[in-house]
Amino acid sequence: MNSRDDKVTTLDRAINLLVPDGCHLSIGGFTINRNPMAAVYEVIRQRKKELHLYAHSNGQGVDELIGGGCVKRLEIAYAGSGRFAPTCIRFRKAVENGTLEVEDYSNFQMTLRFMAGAMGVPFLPTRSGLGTDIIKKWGFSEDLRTADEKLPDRKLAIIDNPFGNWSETPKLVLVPAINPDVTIIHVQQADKRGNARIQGLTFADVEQAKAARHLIITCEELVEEEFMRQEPDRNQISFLNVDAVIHIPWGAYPTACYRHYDYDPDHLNRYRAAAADEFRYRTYLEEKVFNLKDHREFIAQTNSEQLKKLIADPETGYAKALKRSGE
Amino acid sequence: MNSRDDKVTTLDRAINLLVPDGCHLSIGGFTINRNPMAAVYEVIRQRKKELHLYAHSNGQGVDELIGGGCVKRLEIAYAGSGRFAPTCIRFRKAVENGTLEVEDYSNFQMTLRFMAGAMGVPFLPTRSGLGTDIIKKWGFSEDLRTADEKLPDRKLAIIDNPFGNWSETPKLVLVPAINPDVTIIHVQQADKRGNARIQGLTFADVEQAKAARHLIITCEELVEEEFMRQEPDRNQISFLNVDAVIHIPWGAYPTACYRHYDYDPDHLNRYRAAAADEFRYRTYLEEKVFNLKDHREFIAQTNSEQLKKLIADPETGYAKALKRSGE
Amino acid sequence: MPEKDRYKYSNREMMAIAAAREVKNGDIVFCGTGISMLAAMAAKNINAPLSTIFFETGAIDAKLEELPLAVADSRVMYKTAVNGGLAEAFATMQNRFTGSRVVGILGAAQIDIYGNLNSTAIGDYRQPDVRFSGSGGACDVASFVNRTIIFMQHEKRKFVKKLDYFTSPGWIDGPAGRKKAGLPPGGPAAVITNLGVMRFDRNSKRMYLAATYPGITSAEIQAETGFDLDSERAEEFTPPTAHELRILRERCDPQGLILKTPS
Amino acid sequence: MPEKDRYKYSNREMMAIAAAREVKNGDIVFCGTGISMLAAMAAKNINAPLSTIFFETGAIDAKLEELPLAVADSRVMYKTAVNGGLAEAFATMQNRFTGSRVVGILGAAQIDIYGNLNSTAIGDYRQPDVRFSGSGGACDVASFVNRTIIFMQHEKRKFVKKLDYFTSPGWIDGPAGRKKAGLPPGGPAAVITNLGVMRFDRNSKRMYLAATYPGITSAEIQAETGFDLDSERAEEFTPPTAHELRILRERCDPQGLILKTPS
Repeated sequence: MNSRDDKVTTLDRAINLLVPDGCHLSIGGFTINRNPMAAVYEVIRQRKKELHLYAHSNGQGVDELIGGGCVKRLEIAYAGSGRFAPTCIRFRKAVENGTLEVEDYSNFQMTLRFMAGAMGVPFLPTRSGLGTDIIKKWGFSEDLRTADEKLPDRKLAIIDNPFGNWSETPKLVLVPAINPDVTIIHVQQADKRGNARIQGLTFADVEQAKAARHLIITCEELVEEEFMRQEPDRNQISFLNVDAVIHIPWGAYPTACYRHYDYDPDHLNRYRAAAADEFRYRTYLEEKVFNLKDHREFIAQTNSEQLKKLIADPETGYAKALKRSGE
Repeated sequence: MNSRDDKVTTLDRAINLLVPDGCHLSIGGFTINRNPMAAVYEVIRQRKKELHLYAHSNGQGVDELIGGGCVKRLEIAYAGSGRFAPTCIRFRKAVENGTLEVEDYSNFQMTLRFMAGAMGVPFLPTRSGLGTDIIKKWGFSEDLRTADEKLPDRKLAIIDNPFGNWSETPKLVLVPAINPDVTIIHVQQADKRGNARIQGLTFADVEQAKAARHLIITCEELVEEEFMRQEPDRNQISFLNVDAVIHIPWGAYPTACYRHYDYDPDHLNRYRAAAADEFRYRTYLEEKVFNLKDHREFIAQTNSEQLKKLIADPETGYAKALKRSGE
Repeated sequence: MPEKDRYKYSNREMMAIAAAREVKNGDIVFCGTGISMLAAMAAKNINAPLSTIFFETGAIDAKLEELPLAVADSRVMYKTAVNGGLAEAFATMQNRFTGSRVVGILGAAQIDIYGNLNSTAIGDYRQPDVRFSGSGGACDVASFVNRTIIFMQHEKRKFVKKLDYFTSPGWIDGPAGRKKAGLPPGGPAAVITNLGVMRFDRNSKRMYLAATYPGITSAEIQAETGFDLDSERAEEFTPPTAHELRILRERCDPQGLILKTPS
Repeated sequence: MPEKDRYKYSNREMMAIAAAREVKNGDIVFCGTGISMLAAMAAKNINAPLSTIFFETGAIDAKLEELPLAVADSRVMYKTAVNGGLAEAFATMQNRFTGSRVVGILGAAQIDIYGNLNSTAIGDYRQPDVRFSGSGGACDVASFVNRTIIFMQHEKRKFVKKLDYFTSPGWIDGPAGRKKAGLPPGGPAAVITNLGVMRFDRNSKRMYLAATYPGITSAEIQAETGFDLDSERAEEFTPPTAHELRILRERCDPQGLILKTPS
């Protein structure tokens, strides 16, 4: 948060400055769309450790951060990449091996938790989950919760409706607010002050952005402020919330960025194959992350014919008739 | 709510069908902008009685409904029309004469109450109002609240934060959900199924719309569904929520409709003068509402030179250099 | 000559059509990726043209000119009625007026006799033998909406007496279960597997066998079910018609992305 | 020759400038209609160019090429950073990170010694002698934000020992008042009237007279105040400069909509 007039910086500097080891991080996007992948790779490249990660239904970004060894604890609703990995593979391995602590919520619960953080209230209510193990079973121990002042003392709380049966609702689940130290989202357009526009579905990016103490925005297009102000109805995030703006074309690759490019089925399939095997995964990390200077180099290395196939059709916003089946 | 493919109807029929005497009604807009005035006049013209009205900061529409004798009870945050009437005049008279029961909330509280209704929860939390008479003094008696099953038993509730001091918030005000029988909003564009687009600030119209059992939309422009679907990022309300769509150019007049026309300062000033005097107000009602067949006739009667001056400049969305001072 | 001999269909096609037939005209259909999306598309194209396909990501009534491979696929954003976000989508389901019109199509790793679901973990929750994706929107949908349809692979380890982790509420523990828990009415209506269709008894809310696919016996289904399945009311399922299959294959999944991929 | 003799200014101009001077560069300025909007515009054009004008209707950093006559005036929608709604606007003020950067400019019908405000009713609440508009966003702003500036007409019936109705929280009943009530820290910083500027004692949180306008005495101000006003620290207020007045008149309200209209 600041009032500087020009927040444009490099990803290297922004991650270095705003994502210290152990920090509470939230990333935007949903499964295989608009994940802030350039930032995810930079976090891995800088070998950040012990992160406390928040997401709702983030697939690729979450899985790579876990695979990269950056994540100690995770609060999430859904760790999957659609048809490319119904359960994220490095996530699954880490949980089964006991190297990752997970707290499970539902998708709406996670959304409400970010919304509560954005709204400045300690919780929001819902009926979701009553009677289930999401209420009863806690991933983080009570000791951990008590010891860590960045965590609420309870996973959630159940209360009777103080308004009797108003709205035909006798009881509710209260889910605690999340205020990440930093949120990273990838958007289609931003200006140098940080005004941002997401095209297509916004997922919970806006709530995640506003809940955070610090906000890093990566953007496909860095545009003039005047351009953003011509149609302010289409902007979701104002400069008031933003700390850093980084211009990174293909910044969500290999996930999709609506109206710019599609997800890369070949890369996602290759990722799945690599993720399933320890040795291949090490090789993948070395070749695709650690040995590369930055996202620009990653994109430059990627088969340009394939990239061309991913470019969004201007009418539909995705790559029409893209070959998407099989390995 | 329905799944009919064509919901276009007349205002006469929609009000007749969906706004019975005594119903709980909510209207959109804010002070002197995008009030659903055509619908307001039709409600008055049909001599609806005993309405329970909800608004947050609605000026002109609320004042005319009260002046028209339609409203028995009102829940509101702010009854004013900006510089044209810092306190709405018929509202003020009705409260001072004891002919209108009022329950006061803050603007955010009313917004949260509509949002709770839209979200399907019985309340939402805020810190607003702690320590004030908004908490302590209730406009509606406990007896009334207990007797009327359409009202929650309490104006609001205070609870201790079940998460301790999480978010540095020891206690909260819970405000109860509103689910109006019917909400009426005026939008810039809608299609015949009810998909709707508001341009400029949305106020709390979207929450009011989604909280309601029935939704009436009046629109400046009735457009093709295909047009609405070309840019779905700009639509806020889908056909799922909509019962009736009525095409009424100048439907917000004499309040403003961003990008279409400005408020009419002359009319609003004349209204203020009429509202202050019982005899003149009777005359105003007869001439401008009861003796006219519909809004079209009202607009046709209005000085066309003046209307022309109100037409929005395409660049700014309002009437530039409109003469707005004095009586 | 029996109709079914005139063409071949796969189990997955049978399941998609079985689910599609559960959708009523005017329903708002919540679906996920894969076969549930295909069933929703089939319903809209065959028997419920006024149904609305609805994704938890916030897309309302997407055009779906190509099959999305995730609910966040850009293909769900094209020419929708409204592109919103998760908050609005789940609110629509929790909303008392719109929520009651939603039918949710869900899948899971385990199901019990009351239609409660596990999509989180097998074994101990904190250090599981197998970890799955987690609830996603499933728990929300199962909590809020009027009716759910559940897809399952019919295996004994999946139809269990007791869930390893209870992710999404069905009828909980019987007719009073949801009310006791504080949930709205509504709950699972049908379980569609590769062997047949199960429903829930009006009074006990226990699952029973409602239909077996052609060539499958009640005993075979019981053998793959970890609890006693009442089969008194079982009928033979009417297989997909040529018309249904043609629309499913040609209009819903011409690339065979779901129908021809191993699940 | 004293500066003030070189030009004339109205009370309202003095008040607008006094409030504008309270705004710091970088502040997010919440304002209403009328003089508070004018003060926010003056601040941005004179002493706090990096401040952001913010309306409860959801408009962030509006361009304001013409003076709006209501916070919902279409003039606040032009070339903003974001056009949102009420929900987002108030959330920005309740939000712990952005809220602490907001300064709110408010007005009221009554004020007490702790800066608590009444903008609802005079007399009995249920059947008042005079009814006003009600809170609007005032109670929200006064509850949430770090600092408020209050405009008042200085009259004895408005500066009262006890409010007829307590609409918006100031310091409640002293230094522990807000904390006891459950409110965040922050509270009223200054009260700007047609006679002078009041502030609040750091320890007692009681209002004291900080500055008198040229030609006005402490005694005159006390005579118009319904409670004891400590005037020990009162200085003479530095009147508007020619530069301030020129910008206020020529850039902020060239049509004289606020400066020349009876309030």
